[in-house]
Amino acid sequence: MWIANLPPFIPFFIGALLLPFLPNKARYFTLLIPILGGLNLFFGAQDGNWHVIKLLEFDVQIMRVDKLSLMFGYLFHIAAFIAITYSLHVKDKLQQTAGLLYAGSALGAVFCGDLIGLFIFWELLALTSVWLIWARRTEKANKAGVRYLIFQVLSGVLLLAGTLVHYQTTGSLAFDFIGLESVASWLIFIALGTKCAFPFLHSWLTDGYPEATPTGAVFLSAFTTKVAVFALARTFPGTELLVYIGAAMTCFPIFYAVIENDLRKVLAYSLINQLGFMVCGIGIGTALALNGAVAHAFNDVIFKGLLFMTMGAVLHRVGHVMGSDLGGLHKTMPKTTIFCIVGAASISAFPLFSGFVSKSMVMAAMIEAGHEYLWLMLLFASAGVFHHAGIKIPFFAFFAHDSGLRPKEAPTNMLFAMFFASALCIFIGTYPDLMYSLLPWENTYQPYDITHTLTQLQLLFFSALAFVWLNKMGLYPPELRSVNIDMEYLYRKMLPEIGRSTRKATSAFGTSGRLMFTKMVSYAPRMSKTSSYSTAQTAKRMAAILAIMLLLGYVTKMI
Amino acid sequence: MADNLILRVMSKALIPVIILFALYVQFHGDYSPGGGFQAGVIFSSAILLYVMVFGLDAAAKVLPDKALIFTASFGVLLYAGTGVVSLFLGGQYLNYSLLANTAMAGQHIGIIVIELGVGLTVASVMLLIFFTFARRTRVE
Amino acid sequence: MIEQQLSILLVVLPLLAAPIIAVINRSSIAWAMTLSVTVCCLIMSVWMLSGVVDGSVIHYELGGWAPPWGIEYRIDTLNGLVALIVCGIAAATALYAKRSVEQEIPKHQIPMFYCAFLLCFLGLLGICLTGDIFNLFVFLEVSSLSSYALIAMGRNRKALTASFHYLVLGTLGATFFLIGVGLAYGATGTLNMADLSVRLPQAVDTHLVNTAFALIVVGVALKAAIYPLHLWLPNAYSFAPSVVSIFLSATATKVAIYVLIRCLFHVYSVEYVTNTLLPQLLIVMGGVAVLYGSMRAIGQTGMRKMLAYSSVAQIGYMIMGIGFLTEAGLTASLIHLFNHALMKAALFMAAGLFIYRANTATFENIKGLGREMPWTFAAMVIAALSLIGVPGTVGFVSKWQLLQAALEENHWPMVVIILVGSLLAIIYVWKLIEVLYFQPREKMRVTGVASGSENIGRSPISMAVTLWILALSCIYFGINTELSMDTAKSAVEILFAADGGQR
Amino acid sequence: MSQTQQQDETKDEALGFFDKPNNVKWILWVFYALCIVLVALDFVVHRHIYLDYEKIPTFYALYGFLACVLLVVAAKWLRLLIMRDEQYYDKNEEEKPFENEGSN
Repeated sequence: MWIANLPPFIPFFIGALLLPFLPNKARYFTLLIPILGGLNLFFGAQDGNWHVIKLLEFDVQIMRVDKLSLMFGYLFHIAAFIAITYSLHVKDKLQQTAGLLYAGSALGAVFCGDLIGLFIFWELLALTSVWLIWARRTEKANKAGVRYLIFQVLSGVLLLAGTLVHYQTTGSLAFDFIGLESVASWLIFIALGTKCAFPFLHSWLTDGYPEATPTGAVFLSAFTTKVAVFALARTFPGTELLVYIGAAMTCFPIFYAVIENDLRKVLAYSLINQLGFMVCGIGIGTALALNGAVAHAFNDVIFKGLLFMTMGAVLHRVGHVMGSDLGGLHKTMPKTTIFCIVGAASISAFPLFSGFVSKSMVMAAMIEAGHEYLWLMLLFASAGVFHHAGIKIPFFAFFAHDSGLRPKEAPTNMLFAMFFASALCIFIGTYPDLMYSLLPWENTYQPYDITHTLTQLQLLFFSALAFVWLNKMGLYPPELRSVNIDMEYLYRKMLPEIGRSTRKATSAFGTSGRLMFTKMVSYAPRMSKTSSYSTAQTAKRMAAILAIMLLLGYVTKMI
Repeated sequence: MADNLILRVMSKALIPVIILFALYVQFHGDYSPGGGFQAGVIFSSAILLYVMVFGLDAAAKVLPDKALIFTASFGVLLYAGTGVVSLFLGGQYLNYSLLANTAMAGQHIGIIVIELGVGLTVASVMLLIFFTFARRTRVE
Repeated sequence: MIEQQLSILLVVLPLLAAPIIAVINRSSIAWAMTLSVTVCCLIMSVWMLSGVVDGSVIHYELGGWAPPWGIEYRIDTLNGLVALIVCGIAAATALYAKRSVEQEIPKHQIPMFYCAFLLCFLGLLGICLTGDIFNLFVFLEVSSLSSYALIAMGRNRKALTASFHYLVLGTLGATFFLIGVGLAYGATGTLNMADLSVRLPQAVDTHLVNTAFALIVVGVALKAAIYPLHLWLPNAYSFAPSVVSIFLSATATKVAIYVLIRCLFHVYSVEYVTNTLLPQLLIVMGGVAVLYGSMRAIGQTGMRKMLAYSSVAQIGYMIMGIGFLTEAGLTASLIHLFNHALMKAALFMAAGLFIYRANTATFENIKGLGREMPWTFAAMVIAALSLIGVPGTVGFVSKWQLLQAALEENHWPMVVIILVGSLLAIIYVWKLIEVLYFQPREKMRVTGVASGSENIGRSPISMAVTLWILALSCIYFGINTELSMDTAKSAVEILFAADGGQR
Repeated sequence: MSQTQQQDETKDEALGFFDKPNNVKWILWVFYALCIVLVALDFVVHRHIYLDYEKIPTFYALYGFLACVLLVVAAKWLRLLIMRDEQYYDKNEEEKPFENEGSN
């Protein structure tokens, strides 16, 4: 009954193509896609390369099954299931269609076997996901979506350029270890890094995700960055540079997260922070580290999704997620509160929650690899995560001072999705062997020993103590309505400013300078609406070209 | 100009001659210089002369636009149809040799029919163009 | 044998149908005949192409006169491909035309419109099929003259000036071409292209040969709207009736490019062209065309003019590919020729639908229309993505090939230009999408709709279906490149083979 | 771990539970107690030591506390540097919804 080696993106794409034609109720059936697709993948997939399609002169492998791709395949099916459940109440079919296409593209990227296929799905990821931001249908979301899209497409262009040059120099298009050696590999590296939100390339994430629809953010948090992590694990495992990048990624966002007001933006920053752990793991490149990275990606999709879902529920009911104007929601949204705390506990890696069993793998690998200072940075980040994601999010949204808001509890489908994700978090945290058995590399890691549990608890409790103490002393920075400038400053403020000031400067050049400028402009292609021209002009051009060609012909013949 | 006696008389005398000359050029096309193009233009010049002297309306009575469009199309059809006939006779398109029993006669027939088609089309198109421009009144 | 007859039937069928349409003078019959003729031609051209795709050549001696004395129709893979493009687009346009023409053309002119359309079609086909360079000129004039008439039928009065300018310039270009042909004839004494290719290298008077070359290239360059000589194109395409702009944008310049390829690589040889510095000139002009066309496209405020300028840019890509003078480059050009015909036709069809609904395609008046016409908008987005070169669409295939060709020759500046061109394409395509989808809908300002308000309600099925056929083929041929790629490759192989001209 | 679960349950039981200062105080005392227990355990349990830092007694507790204080203080300083008002990027862009917003 299972279709052997069916490329998993196909059911998603078919579903997405059919959905616009079906009546609105059909959206409930889209739930079946990840379920059946996931089961089909589980029972029907065998290791190897299947379904090679001929595209241009290349053989594009669209179904390359190994343990790594299977792991991400299962993960994305679970994530798609949760996200679809979460968005069942939405009547806007644009979102569901885009969501299905987006999940399908992510699955396609994970199972493709060469760089051409990767590039195609890479671009599809960008083109399909942006609709989840635009579906919010506000001016702000539109603009944020465009900025998001530009980043994503640029990443695709870089990937294409890198692939091209890589192919020209090595003649290989294999989606395997590449390593930072040539210009081509650098291009690919930066392309992957853009999607993975490397420092200075991360602003699309913190800019775009908070503008997405409540349900869109759940989809978004699951796929794009994890595909990038997957691609990095394929192409650049053991690249030392990644360790430093990863460590930086774990640390810098937490400062922003602490003072950020928009709680979904806090989550976006903490997403970068979690990505940092994965990037570190990939950079170390030992079996333990890679396993840790992959396992952490697995868990992060679920608990970060869970947190985005709780914030989405608040956004859905309240209309905003500004920490400064929330508080006391636990009274009317108790279930959401609990799920939020479970998510918070997981992301802060409390023992018995899922984050604990994967983050510690990366940390242990870090020590093994001898990066002591970086290990301290990761430890600092772990404490910081607890601080901003584990305490700040639930505290300011659901407790803190009573804002007087009394929203209704989240819709049933949302609650179910959150329940499912919470159950997974706790299940993986208490019984990690199941997830470990999926890990691609040889694995003997044992998370629960007394040292580890104790030290982690100490770390977390004293972080919490610090929070309590700072709050009591009144030192804790209050939530303020504000925008914190980040990398996006460069292109949202600085570039326009530069443009404006150059224009001013040129106009201040004085008459002669201005005249020269206008003269220059008048020679440049005119941007006028009408294209007036004279036939005489064209005739002159013809004569000129003819003369040039005759002259050239004459000259070349003379030589 | 219709009141000018000399013009009226002279043109009436000239027009048949011009038409005759056109027919000569038309049908002698396969032996001597000439053919449909030239004949068509000469033929139309006869009508043009008539129009200039007697006015557009008088000419339009004899040669309405519809008739001209028809003859123009008919000329093209004649040309294309001849080719198709030779195609159906089992030869190449426009292979006149198959149109009659001997190749020689076939070539004659073919050329004459084809030139007739060309002549008709050229004459009527020339007239159509002239009529169109002549009939144009200044907008505003 | 039957494939041989097909080559002539392709020209004869529209030639017979056009006068019959003019005689019958009924608009519905005119449309039905046009559609059936173009569809028949499409079938025949597919049949014909399948006969020559393996590299064989069909010779057809017109009137039984053996070449080089008589006129010969000579179909190889290159011809076959271009003829297929012309027929395919013509059939699609004919299917699309009915309702659009009814709305845009005065009723009494409709039969004549279809008559001129078929004449234009037959002229373009004739250019593709003939093996005789003078015959080619005749067909060039047939197609040009009828296209002047077609363009002049546009509703906007500016169509008349646009058509007139095109007429003057087109005649100028054709005259250049004719003088070039005359000089070549003077140098060699033959007009058959295959024969010319043998005799030109042996010609004594090389100055004559060179001058002929220059004249032919400049003449064709004007017809193909290659960068500095593109001035007629934007106005002609944007003021013509929508059906005409669909057909001409997808075929006319493509056929001119074909003539250029035929003249450069077949009549003259690769070796000859290599020594003329023309390739460098073509590359530079192509590069400038890409940047200039895209820049101007960004600045436009009307959809059709934007598309017209983007055509100038896209022609730049083709010219660039020709200029590389390598098999890869020429293959890329040919593929782009095929692909661009598909996507430009689809885009102009979408513009036609907007015109059908809103009576205009200026951005100001089609704001937010995409949300009212989601199907048209979706198809347009597919075609527009293909214009950018998004993978999975035809545009990606050709850009990829062109990049490969540029990298092969280490033309780094061109690589950069191609990529920058794609980015610029994103900008203007984005502008279009933003206007259509993201800007709030304003009250529809319908002006001067002839046939009353009941037309404004829905898009006609026939138009929408045709648009979707083309949009989907943009995807189909972007994934299954067998047809375009293999045909183009085999065509290029023939051109580059040592005995290419002599066969 | 049991701690968090316990917290969950208590919250579920009664609305308005956190409104009473006594309850909050009580929770905090439990929390402090647990902290002390954890510190005490550090001296009882034998930890595996991989790095030199870890030899410091209650290293993790100290590190966690100091890290968080540092983080917050640094973030507060950071705020002086980077905080702008909410309309910083788009001064005249109010949330303008499209017509026929929402579902279709």
